[in-house]
Amino acid sequence: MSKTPRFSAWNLFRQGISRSPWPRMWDHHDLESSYDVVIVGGGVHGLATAYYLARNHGITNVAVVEKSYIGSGGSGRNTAIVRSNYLTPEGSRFYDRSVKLYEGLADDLNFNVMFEQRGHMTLAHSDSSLRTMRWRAEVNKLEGIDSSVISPEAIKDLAPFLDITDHPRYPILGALWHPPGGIIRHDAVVWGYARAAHAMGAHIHQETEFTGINVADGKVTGVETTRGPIATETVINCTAGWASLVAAMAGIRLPIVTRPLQAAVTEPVRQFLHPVIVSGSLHTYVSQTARGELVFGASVDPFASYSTRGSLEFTTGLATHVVELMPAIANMRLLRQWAGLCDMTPDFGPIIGPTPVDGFFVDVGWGTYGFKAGPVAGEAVAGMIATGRPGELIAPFGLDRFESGTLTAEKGAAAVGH
Amino acid sequence: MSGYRIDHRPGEVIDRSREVAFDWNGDSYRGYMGDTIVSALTASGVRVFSRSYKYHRPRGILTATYHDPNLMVQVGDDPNVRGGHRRIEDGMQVMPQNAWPSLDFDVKATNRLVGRFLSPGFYYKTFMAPRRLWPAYQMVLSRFAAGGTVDPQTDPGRFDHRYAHPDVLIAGAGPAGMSAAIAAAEAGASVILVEEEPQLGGHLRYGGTEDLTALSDLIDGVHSHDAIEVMTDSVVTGRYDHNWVSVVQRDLPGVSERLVKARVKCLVVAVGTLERPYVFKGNDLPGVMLSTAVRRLINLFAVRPGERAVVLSANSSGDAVVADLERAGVEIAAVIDARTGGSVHEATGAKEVSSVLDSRGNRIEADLLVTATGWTSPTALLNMAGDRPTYVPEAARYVPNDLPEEVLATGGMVGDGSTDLLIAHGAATGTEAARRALTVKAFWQSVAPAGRRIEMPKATPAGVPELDHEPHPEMFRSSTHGIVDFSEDVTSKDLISAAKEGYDSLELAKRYTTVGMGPVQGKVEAVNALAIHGEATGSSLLESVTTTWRPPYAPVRLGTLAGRKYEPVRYSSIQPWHEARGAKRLVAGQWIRPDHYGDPSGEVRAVREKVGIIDVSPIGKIDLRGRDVTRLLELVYVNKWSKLDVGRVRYGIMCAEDGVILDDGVTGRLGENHYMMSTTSGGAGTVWNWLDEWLQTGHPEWDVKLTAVTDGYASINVAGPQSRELVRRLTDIDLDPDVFPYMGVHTGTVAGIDDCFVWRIGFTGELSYEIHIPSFHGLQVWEALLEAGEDLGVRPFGVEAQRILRLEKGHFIVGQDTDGLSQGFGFGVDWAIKLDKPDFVGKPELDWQAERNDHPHLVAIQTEDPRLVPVESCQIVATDGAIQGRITSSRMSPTLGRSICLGQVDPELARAGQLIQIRLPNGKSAPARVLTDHAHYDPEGARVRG
Amino acid sequence: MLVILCPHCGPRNSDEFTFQGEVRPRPDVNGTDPGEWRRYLYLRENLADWVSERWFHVSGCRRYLMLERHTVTNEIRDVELVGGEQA
Amino acid sequence: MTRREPASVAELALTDLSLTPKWRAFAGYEAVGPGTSQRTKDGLVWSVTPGEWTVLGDRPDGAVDLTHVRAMFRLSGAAAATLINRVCALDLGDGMFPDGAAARTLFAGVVTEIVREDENGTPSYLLLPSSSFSTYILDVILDAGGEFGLAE
Repeated sequence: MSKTPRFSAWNLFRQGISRSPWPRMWDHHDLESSYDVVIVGGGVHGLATAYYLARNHGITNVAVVEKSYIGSGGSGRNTAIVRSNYLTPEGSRFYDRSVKLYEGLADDLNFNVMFEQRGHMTLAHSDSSLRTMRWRAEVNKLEGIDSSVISPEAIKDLAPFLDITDHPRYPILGALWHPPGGIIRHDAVVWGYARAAHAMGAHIHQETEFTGINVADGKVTGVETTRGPIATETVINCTAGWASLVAAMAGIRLPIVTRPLQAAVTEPVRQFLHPVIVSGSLHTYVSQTARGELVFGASVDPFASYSTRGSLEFTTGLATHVVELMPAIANMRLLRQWAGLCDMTPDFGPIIGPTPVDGFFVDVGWGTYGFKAGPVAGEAVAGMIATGRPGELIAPFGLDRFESGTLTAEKGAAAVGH
Repeated sequence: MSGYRIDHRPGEVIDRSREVAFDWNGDSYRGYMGDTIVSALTASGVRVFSRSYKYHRPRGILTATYHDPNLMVQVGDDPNVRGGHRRIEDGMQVMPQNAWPSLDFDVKATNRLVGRFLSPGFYYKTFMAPRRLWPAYQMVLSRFAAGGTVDPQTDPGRFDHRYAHPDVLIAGAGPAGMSAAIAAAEAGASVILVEEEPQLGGHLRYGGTEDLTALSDLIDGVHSHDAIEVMTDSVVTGRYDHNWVSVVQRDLPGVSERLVKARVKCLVVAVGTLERPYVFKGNDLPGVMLSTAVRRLINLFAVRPGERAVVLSANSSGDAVVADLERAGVEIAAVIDARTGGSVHEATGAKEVSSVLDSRGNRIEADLLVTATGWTSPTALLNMAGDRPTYVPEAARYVPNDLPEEVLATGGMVGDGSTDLLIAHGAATGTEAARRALTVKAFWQSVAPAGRRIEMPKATPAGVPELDHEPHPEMFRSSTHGIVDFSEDVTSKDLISAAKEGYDSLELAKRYTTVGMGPVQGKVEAVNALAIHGEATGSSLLESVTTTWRPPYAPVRLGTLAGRKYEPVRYSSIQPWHEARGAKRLVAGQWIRPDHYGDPSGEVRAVREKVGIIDVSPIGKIDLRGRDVTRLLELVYVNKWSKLDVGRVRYGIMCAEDGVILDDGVTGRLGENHYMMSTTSGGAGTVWNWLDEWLQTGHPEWDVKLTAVTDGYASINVAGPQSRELVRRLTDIDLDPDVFPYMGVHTGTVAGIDDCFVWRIGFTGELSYEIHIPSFHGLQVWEALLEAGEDLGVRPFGVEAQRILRLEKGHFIVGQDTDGLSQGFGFGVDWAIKLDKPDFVGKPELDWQAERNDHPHLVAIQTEDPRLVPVESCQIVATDGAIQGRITSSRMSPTLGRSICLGQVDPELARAGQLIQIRLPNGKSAPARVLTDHAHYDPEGARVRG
Repeated sequence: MLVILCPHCGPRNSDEFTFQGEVRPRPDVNGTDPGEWRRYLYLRENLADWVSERWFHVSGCRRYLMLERHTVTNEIRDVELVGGEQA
Repeated sequence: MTRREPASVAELALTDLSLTPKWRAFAGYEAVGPGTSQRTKDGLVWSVTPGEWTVLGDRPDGAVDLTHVRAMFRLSGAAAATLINRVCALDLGDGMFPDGAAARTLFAGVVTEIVREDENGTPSYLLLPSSSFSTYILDVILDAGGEFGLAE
């Protein structure tokens, strides 16, 4: 394992002078015959879990098994929005911890993840959505989260391109304003966790596909991969859209339906939009990157699928809605569209914790919220593996809640993914 | 016009009789009709059109097409316009982009000096400490944003959409595409032929005499077929599942652009090839051009691209360009033949090429370096169709591999050959495309209308002849390093160092270096990037990799994707009256409703003291007929229906299988086997589908006929102590309470309109009659009521007054006072839930809810301070800060002169007189008390029954 | 936009239909227990393969259909009406 | 160059026939299958789903009155199909939707019944959206029809 140097302006300068290449971010390893913990899925959840297992609990004999390249799933396909203004106390508390971790992540990982806290604005076009915004704001305040309902005038000041004049169908009546929310460089988060986890001893196996989980007397004994078997007593499923398929290997059925979530980006233009804008009724959210591109997202596709090919209707519907919000951008050009796979649950809450199979844990069901939860999920799952029980933050999100009928109430606020 | 314009060329597309005046960078220029921005400027001696993204190096023509990364300009308020494609118009204002403060002087060009420190992803490695400076760093980084500008005042322009159903759609109208179109049409198929350029012909347009002759024959052939619809200056932007194909049409009168959405039975991809740049030191200097760019400038626009040229040639296009240059009077300084091992080492010059150093060490003075080093197939449409093109080393390019049945490819992207061979291959492909398309068409026609089951047929695709590949040397990078991605300023060195840092999967390298992420999406550079990445990793040979192209193939305006603004909106037949009286508009789903007429409190008082009328037409109405209607009602409602007599209505609640409240409303029995169900206005569609679902999937044998008649009736609620008197004056229906009691329904004539039905219900808490009138007559009855009730003090009231009235009465609204987790018990209607019924939707969950008995309760709440109205959604908080419930509805009651609320609270708080604390938005707490009954007003209900 | 060959209406765009997905048999409401009932409500196979799923032609003939669709390619190979002869 | 799209002022005519009596019958017209229409003794009858027929004319026994439930517009002329395909995805080609064909589909996002009833050789379509949408649908037709010289 190569020594990982610190990144800094000074080292960047030295590197520039010497022209010597930077050492590798992570190395290739042979597949060991056994690991203490095997994590399925090399996205932000899996890699963060590996990182916190090592950093917080000294557990370093860990393999992260990724069927493609790291961050090839939802982690590299989301719209990189971070926020904590959720509807329920448990949801707000949970995501607030994630925001805190994101705020310190560049220092923790010595890798600039470019977290820009530009503020997050959710527009309300009807009395009922305004009521939901207030509901979220009031719950958020009780959790100490900066969140409030603002007027159309305040909206115009924060985002001058928004058309707040009287729309026949979608008047802008107000918005939920959440200053700590913002955008981040999603790939950097993946690479930063991978580099740090690797530096502390975790093995990252890319291009290695999971083919089976061996269970004996209700206990995990090992796993099968395209590069050979691994003996282990602990397997963590962090595979989002593919969660049902991996769980089925252990004989577990989940309350999950996989749906594509599409996103798109325009050509760059000069900066004109600072905050992240979300409209639930118009099923759209938009932000402008530092490069000048507008990044768009919408709600999940109308039917279940494992396809990431994307649809024309996503782009036409999206354009209709963003042009309704900002008529002046009609001449901007949509450059590229793509899709990720979301593991949707009936109550829009995650499923995180143990399963009926001893040693098989899930960190799935994130639906459209997975990326923003990466750090806290990694921290909490690592804690659960180390201590043997789910901590307070994740207790409400167990798999057993579906059988006991105690669903989470996030349902109420889940009109749109972000 | 300057000396760069040469004599007439046989294939030129400019109209020398029509000069066009336009501005570039603040100065005025002239060109000819048919010129592109760039051809006109080149004719006037302009060489630099932009500055590069990262190092701000001057950039000139590379490909002279839509896909040229160096020719992005701002036209008026239109950013990122392709200067190599957009034709000039009189008065056009063209400005350079990404060149602040000017094309010539450029402070950020100092980046070139520090370029060695701007290694790929440098920003990930710095700007971290001290953290407080990060916001400042953000400002710096965002200054680097490339591209044009958008203006808040921009007029969005006019765009529209069109659906099309061609048998065959052909992308690309070069020789192969055109002959495919002709052959398909001759085989009886309807064809849409799409060409990205303004003219048909592809490379034939800038070819020699033979090419031009072949072209005119093909054009005649295409025009001779009415079954061929031609779309020039149009581009196929995407191929989606089930051959759903998007085309952007640009050359239209009336609209800026049109999006064509085509269900194509067979798609033919004939987009030819793009010429590939060569990577070497200085390869991005203005004056370094591709051979096809030069051939376009000379043969289409009669423009001389330089004075003294060096040509690096690896193929026939390189040979042809030499001839073209000579004809254009350009001195040929040297021809370096790559087929015999020649290559270019370096191009040097300050702001443009001044000399070229070849691989043999000769330095040649020249202001033009033309490269012809290979072709790239733009395989985007094939990738979107699920193909993974394979690399053919002999031809040094990718070719189609495994296409689905409904997609074919022809022309240059399949192989090489003489014009005749390409035309022959196109024809064979067109014939096969027609055959496949017509098989599908025949099957689709046989389907409608059909039986109960369909199995898709398995077609038997016939093959299409192969097209050979001319041998071509593999040329990607010289022995020196240069620019690979011109849009993103990514060098071959960057790609190599990224791979060494660990980004050794191609996708990681792309994301890290941003190669291929720019506005031209690496169309011309992609294969160079693959080759150089392979060179760095030593592993991935081109054979083993391919890159995924995501739609759209070419960028599309948001306005084009949006099309015209069509948002379905619904109006009651009485809405014109509301508008005329200045009613405040309320958006309720698709409906536009009157919120109030200026004085909601006054409207409330009118109802309480005299009589008011409200337009409730959006209320869902479903006509149910048949012997088994009662069984259906028993199944979908939680309450009982067996004993409902004709002429009576009953309030009912529907829950879903998880026990959560779905909808509520009254259903009346109009005849032995005839019922009328009402739903909430928002729930009308859901409930209609819900009934159909339970019938079709659960009880197809039941005799029930459903007809949604919401729009068939205008609905007017007449409420207040005087409502009986008012309605009496207009109807033949006997309103005597003994004949027409509370919760009764009768049909008859109202204000001269037959076939109305009227039911007596009390959402407002007052004596009230809901009149349902055949909708085209709604306005007439509305006006009759106002006229007849004038002396009674009748007043129209809106949704806001109705909300207050029902809140005073304590009636909940599904979706406001209930939420996504609200099961049936706890909302004051427990009496309606009949767990002793054998079966109904959601029964088990409601059974268990009753057992657990730990559910929240909806209660009426009054604040201790009667003037304080806690805004809806305020939380009810325990002293320890725990949430115990929330306010779901709140208003100031004009009737009681105090604030009133409904709220959900934990069961232990659902006790009359219970003191609770409401947390206000300002953080203060407001004490309040729980009431005995839901009703703040007339709890006994004497008034409704009056 | 998929094309669904409705037995009554012929080839139609999928935006005329609403997707219901996997359907699980409804347990006997009087004999069931929470475990069985909530498996019926919430658990899904969610296969990446050929699946049989329910769609509703809400903007066309308003009939419920069973489709055989591949959830990776979205290819549809079979369409059948729900509800016996009444349909 | 869109030569297959006819477009000229003379080629389009729009009539509002919303007040025409319309009925929903559940029996009596079994000869009229889904997707087709027929002139019967009672008037024009069509079906878009099994067991349900729409009748223009006198009230058949046990029929539900649809007169006020649906608006009805007639769009006639060579450009009619072109205009409809601006906002409606239905394949109106003679092969898929000949004279006499009937369908229920989406028109500018609204569920609409469409019946083709040519008038002595000229393509002609009846459009029946729900009546609360008629103002909107009329706006759409006039807006999209502007290109073909259609105006109020």
